Amino acid sequence: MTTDQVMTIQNLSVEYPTPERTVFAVNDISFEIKRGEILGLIGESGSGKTTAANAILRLLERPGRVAGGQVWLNGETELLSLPEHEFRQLRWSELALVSQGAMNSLNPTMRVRDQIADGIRAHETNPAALTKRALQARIHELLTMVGLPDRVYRVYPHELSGGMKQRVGIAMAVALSPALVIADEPTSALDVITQRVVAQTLLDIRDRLGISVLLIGHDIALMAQLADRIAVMYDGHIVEAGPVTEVLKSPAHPYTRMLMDSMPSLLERKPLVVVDEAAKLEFSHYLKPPLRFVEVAPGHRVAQFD
Amino acid sequence: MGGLTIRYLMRRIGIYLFTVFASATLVFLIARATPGDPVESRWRQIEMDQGQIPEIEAIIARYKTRFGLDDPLSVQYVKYLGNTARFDFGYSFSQFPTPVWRLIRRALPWSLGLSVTTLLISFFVGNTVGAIFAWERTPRFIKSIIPSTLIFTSVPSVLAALFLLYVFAMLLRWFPLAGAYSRDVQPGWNWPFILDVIKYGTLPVLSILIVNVGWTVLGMRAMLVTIAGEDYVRLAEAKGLNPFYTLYRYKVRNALLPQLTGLALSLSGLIAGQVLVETIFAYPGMGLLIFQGIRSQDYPVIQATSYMLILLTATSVLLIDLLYPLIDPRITHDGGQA
Amino acid sequence: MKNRNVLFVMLLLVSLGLLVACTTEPETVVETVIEQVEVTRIVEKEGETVVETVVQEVEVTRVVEVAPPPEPTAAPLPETPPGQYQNALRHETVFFDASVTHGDPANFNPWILDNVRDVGLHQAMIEPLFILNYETGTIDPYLGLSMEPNATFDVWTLKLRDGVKWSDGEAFNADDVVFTVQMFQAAAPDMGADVARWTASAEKIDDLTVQFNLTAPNPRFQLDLWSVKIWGDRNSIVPEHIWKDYLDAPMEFTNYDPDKGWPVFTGPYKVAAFTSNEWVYIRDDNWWGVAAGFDDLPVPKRLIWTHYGTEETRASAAINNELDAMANTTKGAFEAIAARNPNFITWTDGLPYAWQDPCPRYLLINTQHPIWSDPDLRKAVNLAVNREQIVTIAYEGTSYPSKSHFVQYGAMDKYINALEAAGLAASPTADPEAAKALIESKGWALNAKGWYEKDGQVLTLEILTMEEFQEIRRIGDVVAEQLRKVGIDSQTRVLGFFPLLGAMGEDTAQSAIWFLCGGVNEPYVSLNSFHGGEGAVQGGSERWTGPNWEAYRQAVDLLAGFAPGDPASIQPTVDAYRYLIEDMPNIPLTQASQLLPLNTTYWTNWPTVDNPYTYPATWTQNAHLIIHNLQPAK
Amino acid sequence: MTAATSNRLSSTLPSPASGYQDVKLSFKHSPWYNGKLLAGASVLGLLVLGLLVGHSVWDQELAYVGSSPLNLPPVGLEYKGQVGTWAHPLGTENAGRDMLALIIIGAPRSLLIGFTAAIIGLVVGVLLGFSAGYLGGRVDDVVRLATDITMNIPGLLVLIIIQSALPRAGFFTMALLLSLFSWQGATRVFRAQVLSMKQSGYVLMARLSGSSPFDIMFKEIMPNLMPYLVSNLTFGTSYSILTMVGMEVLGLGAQRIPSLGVTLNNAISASAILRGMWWWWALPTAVLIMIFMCLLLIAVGMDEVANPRLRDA
Repeated sequence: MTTDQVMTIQNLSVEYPTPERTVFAVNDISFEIKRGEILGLIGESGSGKTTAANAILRLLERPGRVAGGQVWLNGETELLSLPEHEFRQLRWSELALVSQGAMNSLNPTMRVRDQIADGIRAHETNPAALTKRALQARIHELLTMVGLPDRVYRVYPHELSGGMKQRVGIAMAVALSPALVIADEPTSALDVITQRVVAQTLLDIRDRLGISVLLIGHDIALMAQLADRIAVMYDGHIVEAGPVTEVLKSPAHPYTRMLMDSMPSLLERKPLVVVDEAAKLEFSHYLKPPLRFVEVAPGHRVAQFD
Repeated sequence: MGGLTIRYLMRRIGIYLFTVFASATLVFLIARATPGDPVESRWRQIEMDQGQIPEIEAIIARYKTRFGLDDPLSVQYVKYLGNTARFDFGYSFSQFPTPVWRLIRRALPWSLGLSVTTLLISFFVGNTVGAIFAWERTPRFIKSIIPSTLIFTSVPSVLAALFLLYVFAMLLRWFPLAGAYSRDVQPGWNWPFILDVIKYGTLPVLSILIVNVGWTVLGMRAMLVTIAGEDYVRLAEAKGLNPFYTLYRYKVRNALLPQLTGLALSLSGLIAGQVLVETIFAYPGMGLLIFQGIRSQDYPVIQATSYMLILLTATSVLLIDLLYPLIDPRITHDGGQA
Repeated sequence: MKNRNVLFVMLLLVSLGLLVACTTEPETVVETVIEQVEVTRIVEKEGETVVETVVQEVEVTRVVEVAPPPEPTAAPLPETPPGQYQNALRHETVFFDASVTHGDPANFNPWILDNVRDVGLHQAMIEPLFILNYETGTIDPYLGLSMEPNATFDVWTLKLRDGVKWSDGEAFNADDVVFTVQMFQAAAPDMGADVARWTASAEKIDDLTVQFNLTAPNPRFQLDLWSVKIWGDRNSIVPEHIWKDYLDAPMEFTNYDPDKGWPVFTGPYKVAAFTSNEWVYIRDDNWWGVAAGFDDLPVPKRLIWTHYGTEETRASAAINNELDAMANTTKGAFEAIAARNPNFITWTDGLPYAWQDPCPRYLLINTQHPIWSDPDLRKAVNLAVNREQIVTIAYEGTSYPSKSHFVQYGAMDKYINALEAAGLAASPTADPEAAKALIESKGWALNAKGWYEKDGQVLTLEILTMEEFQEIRRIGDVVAEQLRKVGIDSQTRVLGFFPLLGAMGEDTAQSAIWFLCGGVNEPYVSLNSFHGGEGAVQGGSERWTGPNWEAYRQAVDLLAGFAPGDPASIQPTVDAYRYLIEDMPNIPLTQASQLLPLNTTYWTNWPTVDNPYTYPATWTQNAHLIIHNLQPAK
Repeated sequence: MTAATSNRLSSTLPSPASGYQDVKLSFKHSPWYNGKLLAGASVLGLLVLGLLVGHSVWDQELAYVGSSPLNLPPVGLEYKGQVGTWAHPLGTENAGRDMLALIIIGAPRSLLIGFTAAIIGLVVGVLLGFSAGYLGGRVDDVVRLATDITMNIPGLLVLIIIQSALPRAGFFTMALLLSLFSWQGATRVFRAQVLSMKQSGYVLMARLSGSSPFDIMFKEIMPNLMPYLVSNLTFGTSYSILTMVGMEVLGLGAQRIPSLGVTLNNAISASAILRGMWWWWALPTAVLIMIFMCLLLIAVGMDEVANPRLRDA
């Protein structure tokens, strides 16, 4: 059964147990990603965005673990309870990742072509696609798709600039036309010009292949440019979610407003931080799950805060 | 390949030559820094075995002239540099009239055999165990066994050697007590001889290996743990690759590079450090030659053996520097980064 | 990683070690045997009381140590036929302990003094002219029959044995002797420096007689130059027909060419194989001695000198019967060997086990040192030293306290007895109170830390010892502790032999444990070592001077004129020794132990104190006698 | 879910804005609470404590020649007719030295010398390695030359020669001597690490933002090299102790002050194994192994502290 929703996340919680108490990095969040949609997940660093992505990808590092919730792929497969080997089949073919660190996401001792190829080799079932020639053609095609020159095929990662590396990352992620690509801060550590190029590449790919993207980041401008919908995360909770224009134009939750106020200018390169700790505390005690959401506009929901 | 230019090559070789020259000079000076007169002491020592030697003063004077020890230090130094550059090390003081190169030619193959075997085994075994140790998928019960083996790292190799000797050569009589091969075989490239050499070499190799392999294990583990935090390893996991393939191609492959450097650099240290093991097994290697040379202030032997070790180390370093960009694409010849 | 595992395995390892260590005790079995016992009893027979000895059979229960698997004792032992001695069987082979390795073993030139002579070359191949007997002091003939001086000791006539042949069949005769002397005269001081110095000319009288005309009178010409005194004969005769081609540069001649049958000597063995730590010699059945009626062929068909590294390795080889004659061994190791392989014997049946080698140990003191220039302080040290304790601790009882600087062989007895009679001999025990009184009489007083101090200066004595010789290190340790007991702040400092010599040459040096390879059958050589002049090769670091030294010099020079062992030299010896005791520049300590385990599994008739046909050292040239005397076991 | 829910409630309350990071943690929950580290450190601590207590309680004069009966086995055991007594609980060796006194004096000395040597070597190595790797150019050339040249010279040669040239090698001299041979390895390793780390993203970021080299070294690079630093220190200690023991077993460096190596040298040259006097060689060996094991545990534990990923690895 195919649904309109590529991925549905229900009541996902991630906990970090310590002997004394348990810390929840992701706290009972729910959202869904529609087919062909780019969903932006925005928040300060430490708000749990990346942890959520890791939970979905089952890449949580110990001692972190999923405390509860479900992740449905295409409305038919529950990812979190899937046996390891079955989940491994779904990795990359259905669920790919564009990694956060632009500089470090490629293995320095492998040529670009081999790093693209090994993902294909691990999941491609059609033997005809695995011949040397077919692979070569496919990789060239992928590189062209993300706007990289042919020579990239042969080189080692250190011979590429940051933007080129990130485009290799995108090419790698879409190699098997997955249902969903999780792009974890794909443009951090890149300069503004390169950011635009990478962002544009993501858009192109989405348009061309119809792949859904979960875009994680703290750059509101970039979100505005790319995302169809956004969800705002704060302290492990999603406090507001809705169509990007709607949320940005009329933010309903006070935290979202603070976030937008503290947005750095386009040319400044610094992480998104809300400095007003006192203001943050003011609504913190409303963040007791289960949160109650109010729909302020069609598709625009906000957590109750007073 | 990483921008290997003629200019870089020339510069690197220049550094190499300077290193060798400076080290050789230091060795020359250090050898002469000890109190005592090698010729006089040597003959006094002979007297200890053989009773008083008549006319010993004349003999000592004659030998000093023969060995050029009457010359001023500067003259000796210049001669030494010239001769060493031509690999002419002269005669051994303590085993006159044997040319030093003959001593080295006899000892070096045994030492190299011992060290290279040890290093290779320790490299493969150590890195494999280290990788198993660090891999998150290794079953717990295996992991709980591995650290126990590291105890052996803590045993001084002398004691390891004595223990092995005692258990395997004396009590069990599985291996011979001493020497490099038995008197029943004909040295050469024939199977009986080769098997014999392996049999005689087993205990010496083991006693060095026991101590050596633990360090490799720990080094590998530390490297792998660092690498496991890299983004590309996380990405490899996300790709759903075969875990073995990820371990090998993404982690071990990158962790091996520093290990490889260590391997090449430890060779000469290992050769020089085998004195004790060679003494215990009466193995005719370089360690013993060096030690006896130092003991008897045999300048030509000290200089020649040191020079060989210097060449070995310096050449390893040179080769690593030249070849490193081939194995680690991150490093380039022009100063470290692309 | 589980800590419990670590601890567990650690315990395991240690207990494994303990287990192995504990299993080293020999197995013992209680057995009951019928033994024949001689019983002496007093009986009354026919009214008379008679002492009668009868043999009775008694049942005896005893605890027997079980030896490692006994060697097969198949009735007739197989024999290796001539020509194949290279592969001689175990019971036809003698294994000796080689103390050295050599990086270039393919050199059989006997003149290179640090060459591989004592790994078989001079025990099996080079036969000496004469051998000194340590017990009687006589010089026994070997290749030479006699060597007689004239009345003034400046002309010596050598008679050679008839029928001696080189191993290639050429006759050994006066020509070879004359050639050898001439070669020495040309090549000195590289070789034969003493021959060149003392011999004006050597003339062939006939084929078997050589007359030596000396440059100066020398009563020790035969002993020092042509006999095995200590270690080997210094001036071996070489075959003229081979060496004449190398007269120009005899040092460069390696004397090795298997195709030509080189090296050529007169001995009953030939080189068969060698590596840098093993030398193999096989018997030459055409040895001259049989035809000349000198002696039978020695029984061993093959002699092997092998170098095993450490004592543990040597001992292991011995226990496994891979060694027949061992070099010096510690008492503990010997006891461990004997416990596992009861066939091992030593020079004496019980303690001290060891034969004493000719180099007694003594404490040498720098007489020019600001503190120790006072003879009374040196005498205090002498009083503080307990020689018996040194023997007990440093030697574990395998040596004897020295009575004098001399080695305590039979040939030296008369001299040592005379010293004892004159009250000059050293005491075996210490007298700490007398030592303290002597120190205090010189104005030293004990400080708070218990050390003697004078004018703010503490009485220290640093004893230099040799890193290579465990034995000397141990002596130093014991002496230092003994001196500390009387209030002298004494420490040992361990140095390698070469740096040690350098350090002893420095003015700040205080003392060292040293050794004196001096006279074996006469005191002159030993006393001459402290003479300060020529021949003072081993002493000298005492820097002894002063009126007593002057007197001593003259007395020793007088001794030089006596023939070795001449009874008339006893009184002059006592006279000279008195000056030495007066100033005490050095203090005799102990004899030097050589504990040499010998294996009777395959070979018997080794020299022992009850069968002293020679001394048991197998690295010295007198080993010819041992090899000729060995008999197969059973 | 109720239990979990109540947990959540309390967890988010104290300091929601900055997540769970600055919650005051008791020692038990600090990263330093690491089994291996604690085990290693506490056993080592106990060992050192025991040795220190021994220092004040046990008569140290017993560590010298002739102070005790010869060849006495540990208490309660029998060896060649002698029964061990409480006067010498660990037995004596063949020159009448008391084993307990030997260990009490020898072990802390070995440990301290090794540690001092390792610290000196590490500090020099890190400084030079950082400078060479980070600054490059001339500095790099000079450091590399110095490293290569000194690394080329056989260490044993220098040790033996310096040792025989110095009258009495005291504690610090000995440590300094040993450190002569431990800094080169550290320098090389750190240089290589700094070189490859220099390009990683966060260092580049820091450079772009104009941080000073010093800041980058100690704030950006150093923390990431913690595992190397710690393993280097503990291994350096082990290595220095091993070198020293090796030298002493060869017969070098023997002084009146006993050390484990000298005791082992005596045991080996008197064939202690063969004699069956296991306490003579096994006790110093066991103490050495214990020291090395503790250092190893500390090293591994520290790795885990510095790198939480390791904890379950």
